[in-house]
Amino acid sequence: MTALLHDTCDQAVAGIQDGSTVLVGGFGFAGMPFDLIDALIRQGAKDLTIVSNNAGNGEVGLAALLKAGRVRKVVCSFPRQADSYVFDELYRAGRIALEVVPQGNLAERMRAAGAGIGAFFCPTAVGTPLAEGKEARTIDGRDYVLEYPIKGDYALVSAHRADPMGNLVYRKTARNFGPVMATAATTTIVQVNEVVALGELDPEAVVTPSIYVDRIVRVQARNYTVQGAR
Amino acid sequence: MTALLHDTCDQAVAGIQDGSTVLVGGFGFAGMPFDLIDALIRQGAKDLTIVSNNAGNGEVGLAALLKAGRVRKVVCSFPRQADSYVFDELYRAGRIALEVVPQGNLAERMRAAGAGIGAFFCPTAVGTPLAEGKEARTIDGRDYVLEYPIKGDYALVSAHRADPMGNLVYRKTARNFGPVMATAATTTIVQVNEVVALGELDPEAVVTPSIYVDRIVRVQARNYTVQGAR
Amino acid sequence: MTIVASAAAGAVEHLDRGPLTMDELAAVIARDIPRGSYVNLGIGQPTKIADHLPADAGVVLHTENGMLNMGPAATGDQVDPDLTNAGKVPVTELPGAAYFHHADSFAMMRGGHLDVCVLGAFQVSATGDLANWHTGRPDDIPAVGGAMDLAIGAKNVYVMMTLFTRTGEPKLVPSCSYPLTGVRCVGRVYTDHATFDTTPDGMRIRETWGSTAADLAARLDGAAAATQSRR
Amino acid sequence: MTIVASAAAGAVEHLDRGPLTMDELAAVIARDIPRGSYVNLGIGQPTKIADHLPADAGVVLHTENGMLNMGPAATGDQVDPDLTNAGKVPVTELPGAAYFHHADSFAMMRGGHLDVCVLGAFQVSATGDLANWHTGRPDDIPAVGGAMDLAIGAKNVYVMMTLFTRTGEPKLVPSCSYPLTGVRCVGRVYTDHATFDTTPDGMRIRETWGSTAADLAARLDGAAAATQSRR
Repeated sequence: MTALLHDTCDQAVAGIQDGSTVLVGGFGFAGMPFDLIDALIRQGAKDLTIVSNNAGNGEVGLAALLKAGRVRKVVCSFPRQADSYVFDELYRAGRIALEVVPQGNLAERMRAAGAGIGAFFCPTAVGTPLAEGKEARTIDGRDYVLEYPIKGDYALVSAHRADPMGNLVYRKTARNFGPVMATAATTTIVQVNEVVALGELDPEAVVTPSIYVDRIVRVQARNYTVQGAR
Repeated sequence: MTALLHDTCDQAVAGIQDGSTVLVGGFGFAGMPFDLIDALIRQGAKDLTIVSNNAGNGEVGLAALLKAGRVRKVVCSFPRQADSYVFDELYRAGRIALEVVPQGNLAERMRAAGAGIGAFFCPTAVGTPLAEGKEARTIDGRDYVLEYPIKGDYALVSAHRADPMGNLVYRKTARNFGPVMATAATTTIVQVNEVVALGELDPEAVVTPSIYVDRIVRVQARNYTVQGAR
Repeated sequence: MTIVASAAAGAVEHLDRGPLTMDELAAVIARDIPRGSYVNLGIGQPTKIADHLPADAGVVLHTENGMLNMGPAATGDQVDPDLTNAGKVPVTELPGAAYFHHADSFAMMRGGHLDVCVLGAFQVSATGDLANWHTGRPDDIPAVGGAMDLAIGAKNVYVMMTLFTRTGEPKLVPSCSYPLTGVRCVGRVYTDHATFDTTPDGMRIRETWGSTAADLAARLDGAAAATQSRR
Repeated sequence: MTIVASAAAGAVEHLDRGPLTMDELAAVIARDIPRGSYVNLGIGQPTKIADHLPADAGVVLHTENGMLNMGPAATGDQVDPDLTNAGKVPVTELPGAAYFHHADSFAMMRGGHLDVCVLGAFQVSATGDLANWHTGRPDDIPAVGGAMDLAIGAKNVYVMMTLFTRTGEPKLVPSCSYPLTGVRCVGRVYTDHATFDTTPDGMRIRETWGSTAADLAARLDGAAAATQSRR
């Protein structure tokens, strides 16, 4: 289906059900879909499983969603940061579940979900506590553990520009998880800083083809360094 | 190591040993590294295993390499084309081995080789003759067979532009297998139509990052439609 | 299992004419593709469907050699050797196109992101098995291309074929005698005589041209029974 | 197995000075990175190595959040919230840079394409096991980031650390007591007192600062024996 342009973030996140698995882009603040997360807080869905690299910084973005009590479980590579006190308190109070996944496995497991791969043998984490209980195998003399796809009901992604079909380009390292998450979710919702006319994106430089994008909303760029980049 | 610019294709293919596995880019003629293949014929390496989508058209490119008797085995998805008579004759005479791999598996198995994945469960070809003898598994109600990486000793790739570090961009559907093969070979050798100054390629639009490229040589663009695109 | 389940149930019968030509069949398929769909049209007959898609339908064509929003075949000066479809025919690019490499292209297919894929076939079984890549003749050089990836990838896999071979044998069969391309993967079969939906009970006839659904069902099941008794 | 294999064999001993500062150690590592290498410098101390790489060495820095040819930390107007390193510190871009998404970035790492990765560590074992992600304390929130991917990915994995904890316990140990990051993955250990190569027989001392190789070996193996006897 061709992507639909929405006027507001509230429209764009409409219908996200309680209990959904939501993939949330960003690496720290870079590429975090702040506006969509704020709308998701207003929207009210709860018991969410959030898949994201981090577990929120300060009290904005993902941390605000956590603070609002909407998240049952976080699947991430690095929940512990200097200003991740919202997550820390919930976790220590036993009010949120945590699955720690090595960062590359997080990306590759979502890539597998998007690519129709049922499972893959991965060398990362072999022999460590994070491989405990996983199926192991030696292939050509190297040790691997079997990793399964991570599929989302929704992905919330921040990109730089979109065209009206939903083709996306990103900006610098804010690209990070966005393109992978867009492939791994049933419904991909994207906030962009600019919507350009059809034909203005170079077809050679499109990073996320329109097929992966379900909803688009334009937002104001924000300088999130002022909130302290970590 | 930073990529090295070579003056001639003969320099660029130097050292390819007998018995090597060589990944050869291209889908039909689009993206086929004609000049590197011609140089490989002059270079003389034999008993090669060639991994490529097709098994050559007419008597140029891959077909010429086959005709020169240098290829022991072809791993491809589609050897049979209207003008693939060179392969056909060798095959019917029992002088060349063939492994037919579904096109997506060919790409994904090379991607796995480049990405350090030991094996992956793939739904393609389940229940067909091409899955016979392969390990099968049902995951979440869907059937898969286990597929292993295809790694090359060398990749011969045709790209559109390179910078002096070896970053590459391609042109239209001539991109096809090039970026995947570049990741899957120990030594990646690339012919390009243009070498631009450092900094001239848009970092957001680089398709093959320099880390995957070992040797570059500039060649004249050729209009291969005149030889009959199939 | 009979090939056709409950032949009488609700099929639209066009009895004022004979079977469709392949071009008419292409138009029928084009009509059934929902607006805004992402579609892969297989090599051969299915390629014709593109000619019948209205420009304003917003259907986006995928070609597995690495492109979305492929345009019509290139002519004259448009021909660019770097821009072809999966059949290696020069094509054009529409605004909003995107290029990607082969692994990404087949991930898109295998991951179930395309809405519709239309493929040719030698045979389709009553349970939706597809045979379209290999005649199985010992002297045939096997060549699969992307057929197996396409067969299991799209959300909806349609087949476009004549219902009978030139010698009159049905191509819709109890089980395929040709080597399979994919198992239980076909959702709908478009033929010159009728269109069929795969159901758990066998094929359901949607629409016929030149025969009643009951006659067609009898002919298919009769041929199957005859083949069976010859074995 | 003793921690240090054949201590006397060919180590260069700098006895006219004390142990290295972390900054001096960064310079030593920078000196050892071959020209033209593709390198990932882990968060923390290893980041300092970049300051000691000569501009003409052609060393290309990878940051696992999706970039090759990363430049120095950004200052003033250079700060761009969309351009950070893996430690989320604003950085700059050098000519010839390329951006890619996280799956591609970790494929690059996991696939063995990076020449060198330098990581910090809590402990390294005599067989090259690495522990650098988790203290194992029950009240610590586990957080691995990219550590496990980096540990098994690069062609050469180097560790940069002090040889002893603040309380004098060796961090090079017979086997790690902290939870592992990777098994037999460390090829070389750079510390303030000495650099070590992993060999099948244990660590081989390459170079020392402020101690003889024999004294260091005795101190490491003695501490290990004492720990063993306390168990």
